[in-house]
Amino acid sequence: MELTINGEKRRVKPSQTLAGLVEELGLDPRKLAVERNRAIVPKSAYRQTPLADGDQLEIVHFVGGG
Amino acid sequence: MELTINGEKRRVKPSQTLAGLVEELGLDPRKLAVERNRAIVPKSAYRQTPLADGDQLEIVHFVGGG
Amino acid sequence: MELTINGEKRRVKPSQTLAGLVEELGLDPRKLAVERNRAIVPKSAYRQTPLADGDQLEIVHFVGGG
Amino acid sequence: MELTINGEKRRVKPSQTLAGLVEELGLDPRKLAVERNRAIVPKSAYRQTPLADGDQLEIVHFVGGG
Amino acid sequence: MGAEKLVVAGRSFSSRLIIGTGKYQSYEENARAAEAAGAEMVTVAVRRVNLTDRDKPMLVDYLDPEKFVYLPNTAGCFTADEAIRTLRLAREAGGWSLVKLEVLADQKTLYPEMEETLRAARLLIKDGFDVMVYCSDDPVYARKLEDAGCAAIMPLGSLIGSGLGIINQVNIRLIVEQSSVPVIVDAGVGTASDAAVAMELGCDGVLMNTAIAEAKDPILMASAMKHAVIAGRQAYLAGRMAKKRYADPSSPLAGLI
Amino acid sequence: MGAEKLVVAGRSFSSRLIIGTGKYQSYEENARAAEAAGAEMVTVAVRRVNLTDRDKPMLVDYLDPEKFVYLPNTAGCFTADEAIRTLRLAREAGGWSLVKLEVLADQKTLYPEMEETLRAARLLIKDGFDVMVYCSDDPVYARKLEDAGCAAIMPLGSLIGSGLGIINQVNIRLIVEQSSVPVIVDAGVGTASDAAVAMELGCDGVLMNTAIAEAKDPILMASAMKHAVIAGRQAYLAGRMAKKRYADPSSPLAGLI
Amino acid sequence: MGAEKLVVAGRSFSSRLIIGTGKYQSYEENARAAEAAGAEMVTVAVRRVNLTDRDKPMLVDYLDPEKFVYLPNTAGCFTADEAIRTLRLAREAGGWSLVKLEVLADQKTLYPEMEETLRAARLLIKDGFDVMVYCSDDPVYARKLEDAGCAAIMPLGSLIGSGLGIINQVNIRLIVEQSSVPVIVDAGVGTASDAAVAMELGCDGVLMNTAIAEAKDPILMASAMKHAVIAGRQAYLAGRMAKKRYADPSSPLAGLI
Amino acid sequence: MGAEKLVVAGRSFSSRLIIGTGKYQSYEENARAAEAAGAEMVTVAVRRVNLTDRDKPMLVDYLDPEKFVYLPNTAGCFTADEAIRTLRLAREAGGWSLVKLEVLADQKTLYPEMEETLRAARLLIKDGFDVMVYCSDDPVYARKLEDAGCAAIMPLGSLIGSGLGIINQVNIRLIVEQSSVPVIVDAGVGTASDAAVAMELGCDGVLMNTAIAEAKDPILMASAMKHAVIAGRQAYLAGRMAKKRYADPSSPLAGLI
Repeated sequence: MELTINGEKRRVKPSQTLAGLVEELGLDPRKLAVERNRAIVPKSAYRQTPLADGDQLEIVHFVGGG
Repeated sequence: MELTINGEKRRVKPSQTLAGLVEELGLDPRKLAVERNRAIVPKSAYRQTPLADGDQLEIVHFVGGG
Repeated sequence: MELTINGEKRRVKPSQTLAGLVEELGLDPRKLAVERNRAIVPKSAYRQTPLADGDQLEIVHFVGGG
Repeated sequence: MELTINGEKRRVKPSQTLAGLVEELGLDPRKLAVERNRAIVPKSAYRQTPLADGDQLEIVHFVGGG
Repeated sequence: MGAEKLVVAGRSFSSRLIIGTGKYQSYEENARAAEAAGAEMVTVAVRRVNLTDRDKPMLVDYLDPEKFVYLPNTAGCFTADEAIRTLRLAREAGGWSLVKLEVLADQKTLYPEMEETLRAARLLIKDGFDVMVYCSDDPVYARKLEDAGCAAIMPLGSLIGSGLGIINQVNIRLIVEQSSVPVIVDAGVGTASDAAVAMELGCDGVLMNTAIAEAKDPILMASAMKHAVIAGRQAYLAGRMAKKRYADPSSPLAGLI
Repeated sequence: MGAEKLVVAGRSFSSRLIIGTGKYQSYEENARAAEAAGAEMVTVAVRRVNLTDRDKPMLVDYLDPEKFVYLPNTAGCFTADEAIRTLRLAREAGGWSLVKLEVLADQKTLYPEMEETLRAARLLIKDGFDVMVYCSDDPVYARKLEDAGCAAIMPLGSLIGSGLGIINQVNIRLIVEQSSVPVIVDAGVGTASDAAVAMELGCDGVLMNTAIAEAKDPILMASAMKHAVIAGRQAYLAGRMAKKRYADPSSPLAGLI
Repeated sequence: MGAEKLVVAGRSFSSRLIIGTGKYQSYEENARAAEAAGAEMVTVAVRRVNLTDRDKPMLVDYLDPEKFVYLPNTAGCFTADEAIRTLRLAREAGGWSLVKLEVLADQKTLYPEMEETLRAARLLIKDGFDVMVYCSDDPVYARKLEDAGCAAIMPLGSLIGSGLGIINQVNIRLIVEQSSVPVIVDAGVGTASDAAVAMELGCDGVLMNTAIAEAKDPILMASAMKHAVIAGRQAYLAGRMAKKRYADPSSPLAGLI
Repeated sequence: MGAEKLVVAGRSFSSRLIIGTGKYQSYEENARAAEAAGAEMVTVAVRRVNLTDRDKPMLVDYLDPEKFVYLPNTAGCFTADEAIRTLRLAREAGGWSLVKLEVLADQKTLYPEMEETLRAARLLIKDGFDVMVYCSDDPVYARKLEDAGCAAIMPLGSLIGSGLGIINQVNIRLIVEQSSVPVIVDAGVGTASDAAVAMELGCDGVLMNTAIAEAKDPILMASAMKHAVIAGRQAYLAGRMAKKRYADPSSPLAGLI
């Protein structure tokens, strides 16, 4: 299916959860925050959060800043 | 009748207009602004503005200020 | 004869006075000051001041300055 | 005999050395400098420095200062 | 150079110095100061007529409203509503709509209450007033006030009556750079050089009261301020020399004996 | 107020602004600037006549010595002897004895060489000159120069041509407080407010060159400086208000509606 | 003296110096600077994970969140909504609710947009955040932010990244005098003495980024800032001497030979 | 960074802060302040022994000359001869030749008398003294003192005991740039940031007395000064950021949600 992640369209394995996607992207969930369709998904809920074609995801973390 | 003028109670001749009061007070209407019960009374209307017992009047003018 | 005027060697008509030189140079004496061999020559004395070969002259005037 | 010490006249035992005076005054020679009649007396010379009536002495040390 | 004028809400003024009318020994001294300052605009307050003592001197008898543009202010108002009520009375009393709005936050600092100031400005402008507005030196709020339609932006140089001069010259410069209506420093000027500094930053005018009224000789200080505002304006227009870290001789090096 | 005058070595001047005559585009611009500045005194340098090019414009043809008091300076002199020799020639050329002495230490700072300056001042005064002296802001040396008989003390505000303004206002104030001859700030003024500050400190005058000559519009800056000097002088005489830590309202608190 | 601590939202810190984590050559340099600064709190930005380049160094691998309190900021946000959205993500990513709010007006000045800032602060506080808020030096707005429940007031000394120091010391002083929550100067510090000045005014801390990151030697400057903040704090607590117009000898006059 | 040292006349010091020993409540407080300041050098005065009251506390019993380098000064001397006589006695009393020379002009300003100071410096150096010399901020005289062989140049920041800070930063910078012996600001520091400013200008050290002794808490202020001098020194060595007219963000613009 196709998702929009951080503003870019991206094809990913179909019918998977947010947890699966984070793993597929090789990200460390402890250091992230994820917004799905403008709603924040708590880390605890990644496993129970199915993704649907066309979902809008924002995956952010901390970077250096003043 | 009794009016409140600039915050002070004051007895004045009964049944008279604002024009009459201004004259009674010896004020020059050209240099004033008057509020009757919180509504500004245009100079042009002093003559046609009857006063009633208990009216609240503010009579102001310009003074030195920074 | 040869004089040094304002640091530059210069040949001028022989046996003449400072007055003559100033005239030869086309200068207005009223606006000048002249030093001959390190001694100031008063304007009044230009006529009676003979020049000798090898004399060192400084001829100055006022220019713009801060 | 009478000496002037630090600007004040003072009677002291006659015919003694500077070393004796310093001791009589109960001062610690290591912390002092002494001028006798405008000439500095080295610490080493206190013993051999006789005092004479009328001598002018300055006895100074270090105090707090900016 | 006398040509260029200060234009506020369509009226043009030759003088860029606006003076207050408070704190003087007398209206008579006040009038002489206004004369010496060459002022064409004076701020005035709106207060209750004194009914008990009818013989008190009247401002208008000393400063002719035909000769000086009266700029009614809202000094002493701490809410938008008080300010609006005051200026409506002022308009009725004077018959003109050019006013100076100030909504203050507290007695101790007399600092502008910017939220209320902006709210009041919007309402007054809708009501047809030409609003010259006393404000902080926050360039963002200055822009909002201009966008709201204010006729002049009047940031403080420092606290009212403090005489501490133009403290934040960076902000005043930012406001000048961004504004298309006149910027007039209001409050803070303590002496002539302060007024010159304000003008050198590119301000279009200066408003002051205490600096003149509390000088030992107010009339002479008024004249000093007139010259200072002209000096600062001309220096701004003339374009100052660059600053240098080291010296630079003014006399030619050539032709030394 | 126009009454009070600057008196130097027995001559009195209405203008307290002395300007230099260097660095201008032309003598013609220089003359217009002097006009706009309202200057009555101008500093001039003494240099060799150009014998090769006789048609070069002459200063005197633009700034009439009958109209402006020429103040010959010793810019470019780094020893007392050079300065004395230069001023003797100046006296012969001009016929007057009022001069501006400066003995400089080095090209980079043009800072006054105070030992040589004092030595030169003493010799010149013995020789009958009226010496206005460029000096550091060291109040002790200022006193020595006055004791030596100098006609005016001229401390620098900052380095010549730097435009950094009046840096050490404490020292200038000390010099003003102790001096009975005129104190004229010489060098450092960069814009109008700097000149006003100098005068507000109680100085009797200001001398400048670069601030006017290197402004984008020298004529307009000259006018700015004229006004600034008047403004600063009047502010000094008027006596400024006291500075306050907090605000102080200018409008009456009584009679608020 | 080591005893007294900075307490923000119930957490206490021995260090009063908060540093940013932007503009460094590398996170490694950044970490060494944080070490040298003795910082216990660092501001961090919230940005999209880079999905294409997975090997990019991660901030957390250099500045251990166990060791440094991460203070997520909203740099780059120009509306309350963006700022709130960003901080909610930050809270989810980090798991803590202490944040630094900044809502900016424009790219050129990065001046705080105070209306939006106040609006955002109220919403965030209702949502359970501990809000340290970047703001202008307007004392009235500072009071509103405190009344809204902000955990710390963080007025700018001058524009972000400008290095112009603490321009309006009067306003900072007013804010310090009126505040019962910590006042931390944020933005404007350019060198060590600026940080000392901020603390001498009575501020409870200083936040800086550019002054350290853009120094030629950031590690050494970080140490300089550590000492400057301690120096300024101790000087404030110690109570400085009074300023005097004239001299006052430090050595006794008695006992002179 | 702890490595680099202050070297004066061949002796090297880790601390760049020299403190006076006057004006303290007691020698005991003085000693604790010296401890807190981390000072290695203290100035002391030379005065007559008190013969009448023998039990008066002695400086040496509180500040051990083995631990602190005593720097005898000539405070109170108004001629070269008095200063030389005083320092010869000091050398005999202490046995060392490192001294601080000051020849003052008058009681009101305690400004250095530069002619006498230079004369005294030359005689003392010929007599084998290592002379650290209190002087004005005149860069020309500073050069003469260095050429005469002085071990350290000690220009005033402002008048002794005034606490007005470093007024003429341009001159101090010029002196630093030209000097090859240590430059130590002496007099004028009022609070910690003043000391930091002096060091940021590139000075090698700072000498102070009143700023510490007249603080409400001298011990804490002494510690503040220790940190301020380190801060200023490190900031100078680190190389400060450039000042900018506008803002410059510290957080990345890329990756914003």
